[in-house]
This record gives sequence, C-alpha cells and structure tokens, in this order.
Amino acid sequence: MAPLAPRTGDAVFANVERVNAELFTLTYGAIVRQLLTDLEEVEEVNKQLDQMGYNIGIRLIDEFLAKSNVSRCVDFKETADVIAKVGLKMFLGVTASVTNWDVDGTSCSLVLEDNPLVDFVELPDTCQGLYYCNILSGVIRGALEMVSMKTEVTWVRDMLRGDDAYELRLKLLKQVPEEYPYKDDE
Amino acid sequence: MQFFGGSDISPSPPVATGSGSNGHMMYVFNRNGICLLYREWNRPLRTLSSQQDHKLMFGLLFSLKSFTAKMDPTSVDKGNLGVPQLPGQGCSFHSFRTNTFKLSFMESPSGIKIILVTNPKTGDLRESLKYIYNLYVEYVVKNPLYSPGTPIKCELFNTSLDQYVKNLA
Amino acid sequence: MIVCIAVVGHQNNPLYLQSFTEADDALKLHHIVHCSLDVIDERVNNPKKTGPTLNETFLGLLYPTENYKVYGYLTNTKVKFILVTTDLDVRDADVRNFFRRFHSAYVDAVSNPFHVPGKKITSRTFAERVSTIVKSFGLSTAV
Amino acid sequence: MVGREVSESCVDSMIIEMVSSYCDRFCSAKPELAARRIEAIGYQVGLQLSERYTMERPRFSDHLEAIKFICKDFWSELFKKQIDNLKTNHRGTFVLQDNRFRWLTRMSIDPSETNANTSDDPSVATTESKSAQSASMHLYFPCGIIRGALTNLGIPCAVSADMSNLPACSFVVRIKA
Amino acid sequence: MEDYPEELRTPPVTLVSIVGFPELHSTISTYLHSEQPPINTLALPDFSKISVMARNPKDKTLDSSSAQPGGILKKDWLLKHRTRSPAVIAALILLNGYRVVARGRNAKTVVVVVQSTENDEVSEDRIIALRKRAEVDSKYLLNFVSDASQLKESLNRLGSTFAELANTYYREEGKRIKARIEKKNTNSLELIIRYCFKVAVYAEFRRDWVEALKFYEEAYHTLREMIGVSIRLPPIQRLIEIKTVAEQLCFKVSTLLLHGGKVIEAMTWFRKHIVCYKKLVGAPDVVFLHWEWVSRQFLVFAELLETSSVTVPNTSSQLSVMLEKGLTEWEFNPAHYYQLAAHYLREKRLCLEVVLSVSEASPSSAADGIESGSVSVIPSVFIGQFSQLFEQEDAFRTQPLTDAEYILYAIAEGKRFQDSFEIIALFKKSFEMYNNLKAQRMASYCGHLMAIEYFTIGDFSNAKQLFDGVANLYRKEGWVALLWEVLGYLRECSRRLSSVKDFVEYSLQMAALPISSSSGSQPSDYKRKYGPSGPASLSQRQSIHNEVFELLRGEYTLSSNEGSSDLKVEADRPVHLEIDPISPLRVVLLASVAFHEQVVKPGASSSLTLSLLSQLPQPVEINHLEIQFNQPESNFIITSPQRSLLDVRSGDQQDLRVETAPFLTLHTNKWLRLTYDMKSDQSGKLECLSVIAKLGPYFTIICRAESPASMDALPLWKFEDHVETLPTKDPGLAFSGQKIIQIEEQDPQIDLVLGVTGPALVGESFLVPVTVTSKGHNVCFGELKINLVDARGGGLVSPRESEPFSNDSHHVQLLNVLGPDGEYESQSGPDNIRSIQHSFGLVSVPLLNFGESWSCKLEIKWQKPKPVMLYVSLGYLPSSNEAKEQKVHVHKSLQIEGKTALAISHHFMFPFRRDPLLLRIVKPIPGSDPTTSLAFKETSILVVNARNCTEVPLRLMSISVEVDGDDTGRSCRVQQGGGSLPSQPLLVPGEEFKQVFSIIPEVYLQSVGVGTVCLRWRRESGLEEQTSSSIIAAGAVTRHKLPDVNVEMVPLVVSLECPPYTILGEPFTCYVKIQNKTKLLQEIKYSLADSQSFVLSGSHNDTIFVMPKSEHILGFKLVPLASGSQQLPRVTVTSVRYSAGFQPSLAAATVFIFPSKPHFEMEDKVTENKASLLMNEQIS
Repeated sequence: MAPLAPRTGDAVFANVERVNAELFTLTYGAIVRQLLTDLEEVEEVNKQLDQMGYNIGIRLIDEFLAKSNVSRCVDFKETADVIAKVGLKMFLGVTASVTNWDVDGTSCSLVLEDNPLVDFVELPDTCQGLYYCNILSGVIRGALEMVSMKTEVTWVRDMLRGDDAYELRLKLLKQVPEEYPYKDDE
Repeated sequence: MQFFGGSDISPSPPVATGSGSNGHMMYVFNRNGICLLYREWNRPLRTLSSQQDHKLMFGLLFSLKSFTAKMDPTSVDKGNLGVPQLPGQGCSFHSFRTNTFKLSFMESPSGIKIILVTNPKTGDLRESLKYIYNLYVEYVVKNPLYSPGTPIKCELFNTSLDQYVKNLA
Repeated sequence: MIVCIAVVGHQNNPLYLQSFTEADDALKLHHIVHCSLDVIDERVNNPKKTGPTLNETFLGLLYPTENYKVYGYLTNTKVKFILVTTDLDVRDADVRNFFRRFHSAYVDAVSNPFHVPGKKITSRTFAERVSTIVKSFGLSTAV
Repeated sequence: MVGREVSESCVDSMIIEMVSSYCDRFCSAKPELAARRIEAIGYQVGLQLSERYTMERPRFSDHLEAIKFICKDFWSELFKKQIDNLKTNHRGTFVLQDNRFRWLTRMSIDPSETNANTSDDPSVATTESKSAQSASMHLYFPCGIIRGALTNLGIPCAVSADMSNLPACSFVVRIKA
Repeated sequence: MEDYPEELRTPPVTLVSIVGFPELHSTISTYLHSEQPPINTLALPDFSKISVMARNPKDKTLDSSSAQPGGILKKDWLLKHRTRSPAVIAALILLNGYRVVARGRNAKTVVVVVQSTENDEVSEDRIIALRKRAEVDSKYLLNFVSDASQLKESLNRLGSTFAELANTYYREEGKRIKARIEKKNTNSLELIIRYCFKVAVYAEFRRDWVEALKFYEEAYHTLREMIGVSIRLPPIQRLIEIKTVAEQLCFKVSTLLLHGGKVIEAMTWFRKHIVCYKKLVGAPDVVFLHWEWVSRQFLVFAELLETSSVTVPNTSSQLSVMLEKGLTEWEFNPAHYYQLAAHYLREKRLCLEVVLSVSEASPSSAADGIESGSVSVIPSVFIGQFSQLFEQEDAFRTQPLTDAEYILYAIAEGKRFQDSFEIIALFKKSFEMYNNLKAQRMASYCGHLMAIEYFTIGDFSNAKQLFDGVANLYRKEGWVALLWEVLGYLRECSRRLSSVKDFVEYSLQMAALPISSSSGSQPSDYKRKYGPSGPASLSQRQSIHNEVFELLRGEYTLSSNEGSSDLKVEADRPVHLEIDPISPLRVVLLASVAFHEQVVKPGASSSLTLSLLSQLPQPVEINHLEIQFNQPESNFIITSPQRSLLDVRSGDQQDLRVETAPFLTLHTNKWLRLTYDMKSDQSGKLECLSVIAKLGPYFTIICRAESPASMDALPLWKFEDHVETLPTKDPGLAFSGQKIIQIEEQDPQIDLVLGVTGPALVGESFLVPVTVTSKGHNVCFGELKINLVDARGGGLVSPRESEPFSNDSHHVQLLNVLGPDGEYESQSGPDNIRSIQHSFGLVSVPLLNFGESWSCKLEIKWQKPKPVMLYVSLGYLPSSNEAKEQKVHVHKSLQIEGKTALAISHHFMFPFRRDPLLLRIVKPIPGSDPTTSLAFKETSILVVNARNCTEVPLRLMSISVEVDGDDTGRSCRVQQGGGSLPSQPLLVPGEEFKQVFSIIPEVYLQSVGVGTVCLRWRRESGLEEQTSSSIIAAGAVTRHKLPDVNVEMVPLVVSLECPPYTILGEPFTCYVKIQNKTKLLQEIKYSLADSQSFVLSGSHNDTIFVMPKSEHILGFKLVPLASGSQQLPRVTVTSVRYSAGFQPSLAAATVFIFPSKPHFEMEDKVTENKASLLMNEQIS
C-alpha cells in the first residue's frame, strides 16, 4: 500500500487543535520583555531567543512530520517549500513565499507579510538591534537540523524595523548523514 | 479516548483482528542511535545484556538499510556499502519475517526509528507504527517534563502503548 | 471639536494626554482633566448619584467648565478615559461610540509587550489611531 | 486580527521551552528565582488578557463577580472550558478547580520515580521531589496569569496551585486585604 | 450680594402709616411688626408731618406720558415703597378733638377713634357725623380702646384691618400698572420693563411669588430686547445700564426660584443669563468692567446657593431632569461659582492692567480732570447710570457723561481697588469648600491659582507654602507637566525669598523630571500659560541643570530680585542636601546598597555592591563618596583616580579606609555599580546607613542607603515608560539584596556539661551538677542563665490547683544554686551577682583561664510529678577587655522527669476478737465514699503501706502520723505500733513497707481528722556522695493525708475469748464477753450453732439481760474432735434494742487443734502469734 500523500497546509491547519492567537502573541511578548530585563544586552536576548527557538524546533519537527505525512526531507528545495507552505501554516496559520534562490540552490528567502508574533508589538527606541521574531529562525534551524540539514537562518527584513515585510534567509551549510554511533571495537 | 486533540491527522488505531498479545517487544531509537525506549511484552528467552541487545538491534537496522539501498534496482546513485545515508534517503525496508518472529520497522525523516517485533503471522503493521509514532508525539514529545533525546519515562505513553499493542493483529 | 483626550491610570496618574488645539492651553487642559478625576471619584464612590446605569463603563458628562464639556469613561481595570470637547451640544451616542473605539485602541496599545503596565503610553501607532478616531468624532452616527 | 488562531502546540511548546530555559539555563541554580520570573511573565500576560477580555462589559461590583468572570469567560477564552468548581471561605480565599487542566493533560511523571516513592531509598526520593518540583514549575505561569488578571481588576492577591492528582489542578487565590 | 441695597435683598414688607397719638405708636408698631406677615409702620405724631410721605407729583406726568424716559428703573423707587409710601394711612383721633384727614394718593384711609376706656360712651350719631366728614366706610372707622382690658382686641382689630386694606391697596396698584402694560400705551421698552418690575414688586408685597416671578422674568426678557435697539445713552453706558438692571432682575428671579425650592430651574436660568450676556463684552477699554460684572454674577449666585443651602438632587426623577438639562453634581456646589467668580475677576484684573498700561502711556487732560475731582461723578437717579456733578456758583447741577469721560471715570475707579485680595479670597473660599468635599484635585487647582495670585502681588512666602501643597499632589499622581509649572514657581519663590537650599532642591527636582523634549514641545510663548520657567522640555531641564551646578560650584551668583542679597554658594556657605526614600530628590540621587551574603563569620569578608542612580539630564561628576555604617570603623571612602586625596582627607576622617573607583560619573538613568570587600570583627548586624556624595567643593548630598530588596519603584519615574534596570547585575541580589549583614559571634571554645542522673523524685531537692570547662577561651564576666520550662508547655505555676503540700503554687522550683562542694554559692565571693526565682536563675561564673573549669549544682524541687526542660546558657567574654569583645554564648538544655517516690496507702482495722457494735448513725451521703467509722474511746488499728515506685532503692528514715496544722489539739491518740522503725529500712524498687498504728478516738464527732502520714526518706547510693550537703541529709518528706473518720459511741462491745490453739480431745472453754457501755438494760439474744468438730456444753440459745455499765460473760466448754485449724461453733449475738446482730468473723472464730501436745516453749509463742495475727483482720 502506498504511503498517504503529504497534506496541504490548509488541510493540516484545519485539523490541528487551535487556540486564539492572543494568548500566544502576548505570552511571547512577555517572554521577550522579561529577557530584556534579565539579560540587559539586546545581543544576548537575540541569542537566547534563537536558542529557545532551536529547542522548540527539535520538538515540533516530529509533530509536524507525524501530522503532515511528510515522509522524506532530503531535497532542500522541497523542504524549504514544505516549511513555507505547510510548516508555518500548520503552526502559525500563515504561509510564506519562498523566493530568490541562489544559483546552487543552497540558500533562499522565506518572506512573510505578517505573523502572529508581532501583533500589537512596537519596538521602543531602547531596543533597536533586537530581532523580535528571532525565535522563529531558531525554530526553523532546529527543525531542519532534525532532518539532518545544518542551516544558518538570519533576518533580512523586519517590519518592526520599518521594512515592508519579514524576510528570513535560509542557508544550507551541509547535510549530515546519520552515522553509526557505536565504536566497532566494543 | 481523546488522543490527538480531536484531530483526525493520525490514522485511527487499525482495528485489532485475531487474538491480541502477539507483540513481543518494541524499540525506539533516535537519530543518534540512543535507545529511547525498550518495551517487552513477551520475550521468553533473553541472552544478552540490554546494552548489547540494543546495540545489536541498531546495528542490524543500520546495515540492513544500507544493504537495501545498495540493492535498490531503481535508484541510480548507490553509495558504496556501509556509507551512511540521510534518513529517508534511498529506499528502505519496512519489515522482515523469520520463522519465529516478524520485525516491523519505520523511520521518520527526523530519524526516529520504531521497531516492533511480533509473531511471524502478523500482517502489515506500517499503519500501526505510524500510529505509535503519533502516540510518541502526543505523549512523549509534548510532555512538558520530557527533554528530547533522553530515555522515555512517560506513564501515559507506556499505558496507551501497551493498551494498543495488546490488541494488535 | 475634541480638544483633549486623556488616559488616566488607577493611581490617577496620567498615562496618555493629547490635546488637539492650536492655542497652547495645554496646561489648562491638564488641569481640567486632573480636576475631572474628582468628579469620577465622586461618581464611583457613591453610585446612587451617577446618572448612567450602575457600573456602566461610560460615566457620561462629568462637568461643564465655562467653555468645555468633559466626559468620562471608566474601564473594568480602573483606567479612566477623559474626553474634553468644545461642542456644546454633543450626542451621547457619539461620545459612547467614541469611547468604544478609543477603548479598543487603548487595549491594543497596552498589549504591546514593551508597554509597561501602569506607565505612560508612548506608542506612535496608538497616537495615530487616536487622532483618526478623534477626527471622525461625531461625523458618523453611533454604530 | 480578531479571531486569529494558531495551533495549540505553538503555545504549548513555547511555554514548555520558556519554563525549561528559565529553570535550566537562566536561573539553573536558584529555582525560586526562576519561579519568580515565570510568574512575572504570566502576570504580564494575565494583565493584558484581562484588559482585552473585559472590554465592552460593565464594571464588576464585587470580588466574587470578578472571580466568576475568571472562572467562566476568561477561562473558556483560554482553554475552551470553564473552571469546574469554585469554592470560597467568604474571607477572601477562593479555590478554582479545573478537573482537566489543559496544560497538564500531557504531563506524566516518570513511573519509575512514582513507584520509587514507596521505596525508602533517599536518593530516589530526592529525584522524585526534583521531578515534582520541575512539574510544579509549569504552574507558576498560569498562577501568574490569574494573579495578573485579578490584580488588573483591582483585586491584589496571591495565587498558588496544587496538582496532586493530574491532570486536575486547583488554584488557590488569597485576596490581600 | 452684601453690596446690594437692603430693599433689593429682602422681600418687601407692607407699610402703613399712623398719625396722631404718638404715645400709642410704639405699642401699635411693635404689635404690627410682630404680625404674621409683619407690617412696618410709618408713625407721624400729627398731620403736619404728613408731607414726609412720598408723593412726587412728577410721577404722574412721567408715568403716563410716553415721553422718552431717562432710564429704566429709578434707583429710589423700591426704597420709597418700602419706607415712605404706605399702603394704609390711619388717623388716630379723639372723638371731640377732630381735624381733617389728609389722604395720601390711593392709600387707604382708616379713622381710629381712640377711647381711654371702653365705658365712656360714643353716641351713634356722632360717629355717623364723623364718618360723613371723613368719607370713610363705616367698617374702616374703628375705635381703639387704650386701656389694658381692651388693648389686645383693639390691636387685633387694627392689625387685621390694616392687612386687608394693604392687600387691596397693593393689588389695586398692581392692577393699575398692569393695565398700562396691557394697554400698550407706551412703546418704550424702558417703561414696560419698569412696569413689569413694579407689578412684580407689588406682587411681592402681596407675597404672590408666582406673579412676581412671572413679571420679573418678563422684565428680564424685555430688557434683553433692548440691547442694540435703545439709543438713549452713549453705547458704553447704555450697555452698562442694561447689564446692571439685568443683574438686579436676574438676582430677583434666581432668589425667588431658589427660595421656591426650584433648584434646577434656578441653575438653568442662571446658566442662560450668563450665556446671553457673556458675549456682550463691550468696548475694548472697558472690557474689564464686563469681566467684573460677570464675576459678580457668579459671586452673587454662589452666595445665593450657599445661603439657601441647596442639595444635589438624588431622586431619580430629579436626576433625569438634571441629565437632560445637562447639569452635573458640581454645579450644585457654590465652590464651582466662587471659583468662576475668582476666575473672571482675574480676567478683569488682567484687562484693567492692559488698559492702565495704555492710559499711563498717554495721560489725557480729561483724565486729570476726573482724577483731580474738580468734577465728581455720581450715580444718577436711574439704576446703572452715572452723571457728573458740577458746582456752579452755589448750585449743583448734574449733566450726563460722554462715554470717554465715563471710561476715564471707570478706570479711575478701577485703579482704586486691589482686586488680587478679592481674587485670593474667592479662590480660598472655593478651595476650602472643595477640601471639605474631599475634592482634593479641584481644591489644589484653586490653591494653585491662589498661589499664582500671591506670587503676582509678591507675597512669596504665602505663594510658596501653597505651591508646596499643590506640588505634593501632582508629584504623588505623577502629573509631570503640572508639577513642572509649580516647581517653576517654587524655584522662583525661593529665589525671591533668597533661600539657596530651596532653590537648589527645586532646581534639581525640575532637572530630574521625566520630560523628554518630545513631550511639552510648545511654542515658546511664556505669557502666563506656563510658570516662570516656561514650557517643560528637555532643553529647559538641561539649562536648569547647568545653572544650578554653576551656582553650586560657586561660579555663578543668584540674584534674588530684591537686589538686597545676592545668593552665592561658597566655602562658608556650603549646601548639604539630605535624601531619604520619601524625599522627592530621590530621583536626583538614589543609593542602593547590597551585601552579597546575609550572614558572615567575624573577620571573614563579604562583597558589598553600591549602586547609584541619577535622573539628572547631564552627567554628574562626583568628587568622592563616603559610605557610612552603623559600625563607624567600617566606614570607607571611594575616590576616582582623577581626584587627589587632598580634598578627601578633611579633618576627622584621617583613619578611614580609602577605595578607588575607575570613575565616579553618573549618567542619566544609568546605574553606577561599585563592588568592594567588607569585613568586620564585631558580631551583630552591620548596616549601611548612608552614602555621602561630595559634588564640587561646597556641595554634598547625604543619601540614605536602600536595600534593593525593599526598594520600590522610583517616584515619578514609576509612571514613565522607560526600560527599568536593576541596581545589581545579579538579578538574585537585585531582588533579595539587603543593606544589612549579620555577623555571627565567634563559636564558643567552652564545654558546658549538665551532669545529671535519673529522674527526679517529687519532694526531694534534686541536684543538677553544671560544669563549665574552658577549652581555648578564657571566660570573663561569665554568666550562667538557668531556666525551667514545663516540658509539656504551659507554665510551671498553676494557681488554680490547690497545692496542699507546697506553701506556694509552683510545681517545680529552682530552689538554689550550690557551689561545687555543695555549700551555698552566695558565700563564694561578694562580686558574685546571683538571683534565683522560681523558674529562673542567674549566676555569675568566676574568671576561668584556659583549661580551668568551674562547676555548681542546681537545686530543683518537684512538687508534682511532671517533666521539665532545663535550659542553661553561658554568656561570656573571651578576653577581659570589654571594649572590643562581644559576648559569646553556649546553650545547653535537658529534660528531666519528675517521679513520685513512694506510693502510700492505708486502711483501718479493729483489734482481734473485739468487736464494738457500730450503729453508723451517720448514713454516708450516697456517692461520696463511705467514711470509715471508729469506735469512740476504743482502740482501732491503722495500717499504712508505702511502696517504692522508683527505680532506685530508697532509705526510709522515719514514718509518723502528724496532726494536721489546721485542727486544734489531738482528736485521737495515735501510737506507733511495734515502736518506731527498727533501723531505717531500705526499700528496693517496687518493695512495700507496712507500719501499724493504734488509734483511739478521743472526741466524739461526726468527722475527725486523723492526721497526715509523714514519710521521711532519701535516695540510697547513687546520690550518696552528695548527701554531704545538709539538706540532703535531712532527706525528703512524702506526705499522705489520712481521710477524716467518723467517731461513734458504742453501746455494746462483744469480744470473743478463747485460746489460740488446743489439743485434740482436751476440753477447753471459750467466752463471749458482752460489755454494755450504755446506762440502759440491754436485752441480748444469743444462739450457738452445732459443729461436727466439737462437742460443746452450755445452752444453745437464750436471752439474757446485761446490766447498764456492766458486762456479761457467756462461757462454753468445748471438746475438739478433729485436729487442724477448725471453725468454732458459730455464735450469734443479737441486741434486741438495736436489732443488730453480731457474728465473729471466720478468722476470729478459728482455732488450731494439735493432734497431741506439742513440745515447745509456749508463752512467748502466743504473743508472737497475736502480733502476727493482728495483721490480717478487717473490720467486718
């Protein structure tokens, strides 16, 4: 019997348990603010947000795979697409467009017009240099790493900093094959 | 019982046909070959230490996968034998049967490997493995107290797993 | 015309105060708003005197100064909105409608994670939103 | 953005991660400090949520009304269900019980540890208490939310929670006179 | 309102005039005045004076003709009608002395015939004749009897008639005028107004308020029409007149409304009044008059409200009306109107100032004329008009003013008044009213305006005081913009008052205010919109900051505009500021101090983090800091390397430790964090008290140190949105950091041993040996504290329980402290302070050097068996110089059980084979234990047993029965059976000891105290060695109170006599002896049962008589048939009189029978036997 075809983002989102976004948005906002108070340095906050995102990513990947019936993530191009169309949709209810690939197809941009993280948010002047949505890049990085793609994810555009959209740059560093963990001489 | 927050994503547990309790044991490995879970329901004869046991099982799968990939008549690029591959890369087997037992195997792209050893007569268990994978997501990954990559110690998971495997075709 | 709109915290501290007059009687407006707090206290403390129904957020006309009318609104979270207008005949419906829209603007403003509860609202978006609401005051009949 | 939704697991995993980073990374040494921060985060959320959810409704005339609001509308906004049982001693203490608290439904304590309670090996006992502690860490956030909401409604209070029988959870609200 | 004429302020009162008979006038007028409604009287001695009555012929012409009237209302009209034109004229005449009655126009006439007494007859025809002449209706011809009997009723008659007539008079007058209005025979508005006014007044005379109101209002409206149309007067004065009249009418209307209880109507009316006149400003030169007028309107209305004490409506109906009228609570409150009055008066003042400034610029001739007073302006006959009065030749002549002249006049008038005081007064009034209403913000607003007024008239101390009050409120509620303004004034005031310190403080506060230039970006127009320091802005803050710091550096002198003293800060005039947590200067400098540990060992070091924060807009350079602690020797100084220590090392602080910091510059809202090591050898708490910052040569700030833990949000800033930072990097410290650290006392090097054995026994004085041994420390000024506490909680004292054996009620008592060798501590050395209470003791320990030890014994006595905690603590100095060292303490505690040593019990018996007949006269009360009865004057036996219930052997020293203190003398004789204790017996644990006493009751009483068993004992062994001490030797006493017994007379005593043993087959005799102790003949029946073991002779049963006071003996001879101990045949003796039977007990009736004659010495055996037998026998 053939494995089920991967589902469309809408189908998945329609079927997962959803909650109203306010709780999500406000909680994230509160976390960021608390981090700013505790860590004082904006750079440090960016780092920690990314780290948190990473940890979330390595958890979420399995749920994603389980519910989207995606059976293989070998090709980077495909994978990027799946993230943009299915992954983001399934969790945040928004989709991104995948654009400007580089020639050797190892880096591309995810462009979001809007995302629930930033509702109500307005960066104070004291927090310039903060990548508010940095958790998102972390999540993607973590998730990709779980499907053995070491990537580098960075923000190119950020509406909170006055840009016209949110643009994430994905760069595939290498694909790590799984190797045999045990010493043979055991 | 409400497993998946009412979502119909996961296959509804395949109907248990025939008498239950023909599951022998089950392994869950993560991508680093760490045995997250070993569960046994019926294994009259145990010869090896559990580490040895786990190691052998992982080794078996590992090489079996590269074999099958190597043997694959359809795909062009054949890494030489034993060369590690990406999870989900190339073709993969999903079960084999001996005269005494059947081993069913599934691997998620994230490298989670679920091995279910049952008696030789059991039918195709791919859906069941998928279902178990979903159980894993719901009760292990989403358990606030579980930190990824560590051995699984979740009541909820174990109970629902046993429950499910008990009446498995 | 609305000459001033203010948000006052539950410790009677100003959270936001914007005047829309060319004449720089900003201070005067500050005083008017500040004084109107007494009326609100009065209204809330002995509700029998309040005109509008008990515990309604809209407090109605607080008091007329010689050339202004001052209206009040008290949220469930003890935050006060105070509206100062020069129009002498104002339709209650308009004021209510104004406050409703203003309230939702306020709520979004305080939902900004960088807004520290109980502190001044410095959001630009809020300011813009408020000015549009103010401009449209009285134009549309109450929704 | 009215009626906007995200998948539940977004919220769940974010809260899980938030708790664990505070417990294990930022304040690993001092759990009480971690607790304080987590509670603070919840507090702000509660503050803002109460601001949103009390729009368009007349002011509460007394404490009980406000608490009821928390139990009914507020709770169902967050968890799609109401508090199952509200008790009070009429002297400023309220107990809100949720028989199936959404954020605990998937929490399961390590079975080996739970049965280790019976064994009198101290080391096991300590690990058990450790896991119990880390479990309780997850309750500071909802406690903070409740406290934030009530405080914002003009009811300064202290909130604690008990989850002795999962997935039920009861929150104890003590109003500061 | 006071400056309105009286006639306007009060409702008019009917006026009548009486002529003739002056002697009666006072009586009549007082009577009339006391009538309800009252009537005023205009009394004329005779008709010659009648001219005083108002009657100006011009009236007629003026009123009727439609010729242009000179004004609207005549000033004196109202007065006239109240004082000079009566409604009724009454002529008092004697019948004979009759003259013609002059009649006032329209006034009603009454002729009153006065009679001295009623009985002098008035003939009918004369009356008629009189009436004819006087042309008065008969019913207006009254006669008035002046003598007392009739006076009253005559007066009544008079009164009623007058009232009635007056009423008709005013009605007619009213009608007359009304007619004119209706006739519309004039188109002159003035007249219409005047008529309406008059009608209204007449109505008022009649107390017809409704009509009055109606016509006043009509007048008012008509007046309104006049504006613009009338051209009678030059425009300015025209307006003035109209306003003046309007004011009067409005006053009348609102008064009537308010007194009629129509509050809301009054409000709305007044509001309309203001609205329609407010715009009529008039010519620019006299605008001030307008504002003055407006102000007066408010003032008057305020006063009206206040006097007619209105309340805010609270019925729903009124409320709804109020709402749709758009009224609010505050408009029911005079304060509101006073405030407005003040406000407009201010307006007036300002306009006037402008005008004056102009007129001063161009002094005109006419002005001089007017000011020089050659021409004088006087109010004209018409209300609100003025005309000037010329003096020509000898005649005065008035002529109307030109507007120009009028203006000059008005200005001149305006100048004469100092409005500010009025303004202040008004604001004060509303200020106080608002305060009473708890409307603090409105009040403080008034206060604020008041202060500004003071400021403008240069009363700075008053201004400052008020401003300070206001500032507090704004500060509390964080109204920065307002606070800025007020501080601006305060700063100016203190400059003018030449107080540098205040000036500095206010300046610093302003500089530190949370104002970013974005806010308060106002056009820089200073005109009275902002305080003296202009609009709030960042740049302003900075300039103020710079200014004040220049001043503080002494580079700049402050010119207090009095020019008197220039203010300079210099060496002999330095500035010290103190900042505590509640000071508003806290935003200028905040010092948070946190130790990194809570507790530290003496001498060990702990880090201390000092964090400074300032909100001043510019960086602040600190020369050096001095940190002060409660332990002065810990104080230290922080300098930055840039600074030389020279200025630091000032005077006394030579020895202070000096630290350096990389830099000591405070930047706006950035924490300056410094961390240093601290150590102290002094145990106890080490607290950082304050941080002294020296900025510049002459300026220091003493800043109270605050713990981060207890540091709440900063004042003012707490309402501002800015990212908050923590005083310390480490968040933990930031939340829990304390400025106090606890320094432990060094650990003792002393052994304190409580050597004690076993549980204590109740009654004994138990000794607890305490040993202090020095292991390293010397013990100086050592002191031993001893404390006894009930182990089960609850005190050792229980006054409730009666304690039979202890004179005081302590269960456990610390009796004494004995020296090591058991003699009293007190003897050892005079220097030895020592106090012992029941549960507390204090003993001083002699100086011990290393290795030495000292010990004592605590003597504790238990009165009750209960466990006790014994706490012993030793406090000492490790070395002899008290100065530095601190006491070190060692604590020991121990629980000691208290046990009862001996359990004592007892019982009574009768002698063997001797049985007195006890009749038990007293029946024991049911429930109470039956008291034992003893036979009077008969021997009974008391057996006492004592059981050792301890774990240690006890030596019994003595046992005795003692008389209780309370009962007097011996009630019964007690002898110790078997003499006193052979040798003090030793009781091993659990062993019992018996002692026998014989008791012979010697009084015949219901209940007789037998006494108390006293057992003297002591521990054997164990504590042997310590018994050297005297008290111990005495041993402990355990007491056992014997219950009272009931002594009875005994009528009969039956005793059985027979040998203790006999030999088989050998006959023997036994006797039953019956003693009759009474004076009566006693009939006794007796019977003797058979027995197998004996053959007996003698009668089996019989009745005998026993003589009084004598005895009868029955004898039986018996031959034993069986050996062993055998029962004698049963004898039963029955006393008929007492119907009491008697049988010897089995034991008593047993005899031992030897099979054959045994061989041993018999005599003493028998006694032996008796003694032992005595023991086991009970009273039956």
